[in-house]
Amino acid sequence: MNIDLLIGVLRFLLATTLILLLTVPTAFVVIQMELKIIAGAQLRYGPNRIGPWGMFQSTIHGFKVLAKEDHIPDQADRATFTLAPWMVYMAAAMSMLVIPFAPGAIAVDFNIGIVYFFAVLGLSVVGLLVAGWASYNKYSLLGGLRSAAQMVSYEIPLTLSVVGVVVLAGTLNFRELIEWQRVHGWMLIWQPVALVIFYVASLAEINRTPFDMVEADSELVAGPFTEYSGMRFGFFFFAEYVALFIMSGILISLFFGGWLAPWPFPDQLDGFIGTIYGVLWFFIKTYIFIAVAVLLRATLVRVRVDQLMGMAWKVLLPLAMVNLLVTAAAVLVFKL
Amino acid sequence: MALKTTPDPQTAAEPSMAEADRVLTGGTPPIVIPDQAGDDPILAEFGMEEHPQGGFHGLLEVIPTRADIVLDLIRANSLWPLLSGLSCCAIEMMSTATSKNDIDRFGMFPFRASPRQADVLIVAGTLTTKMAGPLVRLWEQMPEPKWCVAMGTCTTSGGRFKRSYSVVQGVDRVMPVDVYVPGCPPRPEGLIYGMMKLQELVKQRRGEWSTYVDRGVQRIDWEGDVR
Amino acid sequence: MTSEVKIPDPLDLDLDEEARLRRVAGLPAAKTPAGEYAGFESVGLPERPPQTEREREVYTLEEGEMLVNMGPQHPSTHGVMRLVVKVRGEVVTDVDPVLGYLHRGIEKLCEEATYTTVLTYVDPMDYLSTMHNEHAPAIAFEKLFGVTAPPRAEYIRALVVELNRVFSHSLMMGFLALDMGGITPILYGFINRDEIVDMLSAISGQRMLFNFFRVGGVNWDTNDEFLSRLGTWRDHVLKNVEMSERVLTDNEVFRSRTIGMGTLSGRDAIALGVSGPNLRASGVPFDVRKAHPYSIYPELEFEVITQSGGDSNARYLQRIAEINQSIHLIDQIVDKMPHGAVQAQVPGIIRPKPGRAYAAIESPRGLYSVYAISDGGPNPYRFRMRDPSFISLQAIPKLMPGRLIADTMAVMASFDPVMGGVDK
Amino acid sequence: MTAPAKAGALVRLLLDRFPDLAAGLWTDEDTVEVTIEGERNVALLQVLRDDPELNFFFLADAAAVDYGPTERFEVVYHLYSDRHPAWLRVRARVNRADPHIPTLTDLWEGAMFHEREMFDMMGIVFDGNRDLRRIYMSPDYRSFPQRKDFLLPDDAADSSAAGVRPLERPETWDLTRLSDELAPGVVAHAEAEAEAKP
Repeated sequence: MNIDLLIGVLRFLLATTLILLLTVPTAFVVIQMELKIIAGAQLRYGPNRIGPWGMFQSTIHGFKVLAKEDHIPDQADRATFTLAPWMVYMAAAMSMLVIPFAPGAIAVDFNIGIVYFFAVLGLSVVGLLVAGWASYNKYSLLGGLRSAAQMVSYEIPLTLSVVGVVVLAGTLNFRELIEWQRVHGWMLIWQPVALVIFYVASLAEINRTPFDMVEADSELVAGPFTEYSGMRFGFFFFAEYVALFIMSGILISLFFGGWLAPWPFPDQLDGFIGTIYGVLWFFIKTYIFIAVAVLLRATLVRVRVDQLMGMAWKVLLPLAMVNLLVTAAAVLVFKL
Repeated sequence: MALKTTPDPQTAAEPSMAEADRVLTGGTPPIVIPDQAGDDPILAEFGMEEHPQGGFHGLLEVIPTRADIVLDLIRANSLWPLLSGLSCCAIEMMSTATSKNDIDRFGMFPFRASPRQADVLIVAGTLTTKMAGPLVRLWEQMPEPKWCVAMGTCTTSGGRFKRSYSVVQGVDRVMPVDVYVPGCPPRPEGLIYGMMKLQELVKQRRGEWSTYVDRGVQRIDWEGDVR
Repeated sequence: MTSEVKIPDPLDLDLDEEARLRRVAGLPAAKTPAGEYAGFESVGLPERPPQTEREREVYTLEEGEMLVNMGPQHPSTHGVMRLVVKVRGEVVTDVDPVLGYLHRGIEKLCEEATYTTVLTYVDPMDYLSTMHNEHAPAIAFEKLFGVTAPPRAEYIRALVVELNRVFSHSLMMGFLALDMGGITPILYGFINRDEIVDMLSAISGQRMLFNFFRVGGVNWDTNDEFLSRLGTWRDHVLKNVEMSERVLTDNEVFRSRTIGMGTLSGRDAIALGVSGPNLRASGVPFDVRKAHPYSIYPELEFEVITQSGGDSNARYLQRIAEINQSIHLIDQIVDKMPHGAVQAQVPGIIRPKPGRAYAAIESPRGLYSVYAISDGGPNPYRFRMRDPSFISLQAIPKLMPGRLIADTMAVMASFDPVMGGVDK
Repeated sequence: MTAPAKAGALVRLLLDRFPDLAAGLWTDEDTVEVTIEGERNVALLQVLRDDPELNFFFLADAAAVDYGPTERFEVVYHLYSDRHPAWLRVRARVNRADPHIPTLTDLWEGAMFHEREMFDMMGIVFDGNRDLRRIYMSPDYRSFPQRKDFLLPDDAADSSAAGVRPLERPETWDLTRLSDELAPGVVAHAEAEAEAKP
């Protein structure tokens, strides 16, 4: 038995446990941000009774949901009904494995991290579809079908926009990608079109307004989650906000230099201080993008399902193709 | 925060001593320990026996009860209402969630559209006989623990439509109610006050599991004569 | 009636393929062997034969169709209405509105109430335009009894009615956005409503169901609080409306979801009995305030505003234009307000001579009229109210086939129905 | 504050077109009223709507009035025209024992909900209406609440519903039956109550 393998396995187990544990406070923070920022946009105070400035309100909501009665409808398919929340939650938690928080703070430093990320993220659509089908409810069914159509469509421009980034940086590893950005400047400068496509498609991929067709609460009461109560609903709820966190994290890793500070000087820090410093910048940037997504939710109205699909296939996909071609040509010509 | 109590006619016919005790001691049910201890071999190993009401007592009782106190505090501070308005009061119910009266401060904000995820049913407005069935179905779809707030005079008693041929004379004829908020319609402040009374009710329950099941309100079958 | 644009069906089903798969899987055909009314059971109705041709049409399912039951409790049916929507994938093929979940028998109760009490019973009808609800009966009863309200009372009536119209329209903007998933404009609408409602409760003593009108006048004269609130409100009413407008009017997503949606031509609108802002948005200049002037409207200067589009966006813009018009009217009313009494001499129990009276007013939702018959007794023999949103609702089944489920809600919100008025 | 009488031109025009309406003609300050027999409603209203001089294009209201068990029903239409500064009220009489009247839905589609409401509340049958079912009360409801012999709960003992409270309950789905005869169960209940009284 190789001692390195053992250490590797132990490290993996520790990392996955930590990541799983991390999802819960992450979701609480994001939900709290949503409560407070939307309240601000609506000229309200928002929660202010629980804890200082009401900052523990989302935690209370979370624990309340976990303690509710967990109900399975009679006609529902019990096996898949109970499995669906886990599939969605695990898809979110598993894709968190490759998020580069800081140098040395990546749970699993894959050499094909980007491929892994998109592969795993796509799994959540299975969970939503299964949830919609198993609930024996027409709203759920429509919501599940919408989620399948929407997420499968948007995965294509989402992935294609990242291919340009990968071609330019020449790596599929998030750590190396960020190191590349340290040398050449943030990817934002090199791939502005890909950034726009990625941002729009990522909002659609995680079902955020204005693309929240799946849980369209004014049409389909709560989409695939209509029949879910208690803990199972809590898992969907958490997964939604964890996915928002993950998408923002990936966005800044791909385009905004990940853990890099906006100025180059202290990045030479390494060791423990460097990790802390990287984590700090990672979270600052990520939460800025989460706040933008929340503000979008407070501002925009929802698009319709056919407009949504039209946008994916008629606008984003050709744009991503052109962007990829131009990038590839530029790489060939200028030997970047 | 009136818990309306209607005794079951069958048990009410013969009030037992235990029943009298219950009334005198203010509602706390007496714990009757059965004569032969240790019916259950597993419990007997720990020196415990089954609780007459189906739970446990002794050491095991302590832990879930203390946990329930914390859970009740949590529940009291996170009461999601069902997004369901019947008539005029619905506008004032929405008004409690708006900038001026922001009920979100107390953690009662996300009005859930699906009854499966709601904690409180605010019956806001006149309940008609045609709507009684769907409303009871909504109530039954909500997962425990759940509470009901009757908002407005039409909902509590029929109000100005007392003589109408199609109005249910008080929502407590079809489902149990925890808090009555009078007014036609109540001001948003009134509803917030009622919701805070409900918070007190939730906190005071102190983890008595029995209240989940039996609210002391006799359930009336709505399919018959609901007036 | 609907525009010519054909929306592609994103989830179109291959009917033959579905039938084949069903056969292979041993499932029964989508149509029941009994044939026609497969739909009843799937929306929770007990099985019974359809009563009418139209009912048979709606509840008969073709291959690949299903019925989705929206309501009576649904986030966007504006109260307790039920829409039975027949869909093929996401495309609506038919809509059957089922009403009556809020039917409280107000007309019958009014026939047993004295003339003064009727004015309290009509309050919860259209609960967003309570002042208008009282206006038409007050005019009708004054005609029956042969009494005229003093001029100051008429001016106060017009003032409160226009104030009510402003908040009703600003709430409509919010509800329209809410039904499309925009959660903020409704809050701005409610800010406007709160200010006006506080003002009206200062003059009437009640916050929502004002009960302010009396036969032969109004209940109270203006007071200092009302006037001071009116003065401050005037400064920022337009700012509040503009806040909603800034979020919506030029928003590309909002425009793409409203322009061309639910287009109703003027001719169809008249045939369907649609009235008020919804009719004027289709280009028909019919406003009861001009067509059959009542109260003090002949003395005020205003023009009937119309839009040309006839779609959801036109109805939305019409509401904004009418808010501005109402504020303009309020300015004139405040300028011209005479002094004097606010109530005519009227006995405690009114017993008009036998007769009939019809009074129509322009409520925020259209033509609201009252037809009252007196038999000489202390209560009306027959009291009939025509609610505009009840009649306007008939347009929904005409407009929706071929549209998507999401548009059903958005178009219905643009008609701004209030279930209290629809169901009486 | 009512407007002065402004109906002269309209009255002359009406009598010119329909001389036989003179008997039921009545004017108010801002209303002209004609009374007709129920069967004439479609013919008359079609002329009123399509005649360019009359041009009553908007059906403002359609209501039913019950003049008591021994009398008649009336279906009252209010019409608006931009040519005439007065409302036109058409009162169409309907036999109360056999309440049938032709439908107006071919002239105005919007008469549909009016007629459904009248059917629901009064029990008047509109011949030719494609969708004549209950609109407010549930489909299995049996009474017609706005008839004058339907009394509210305080006087329910005197009502033709015979003390049985008019609630929704699944009894019979047959709504084509419009006579006032009572279901057997209701009669038995009424008899029991009559016996209980001294």
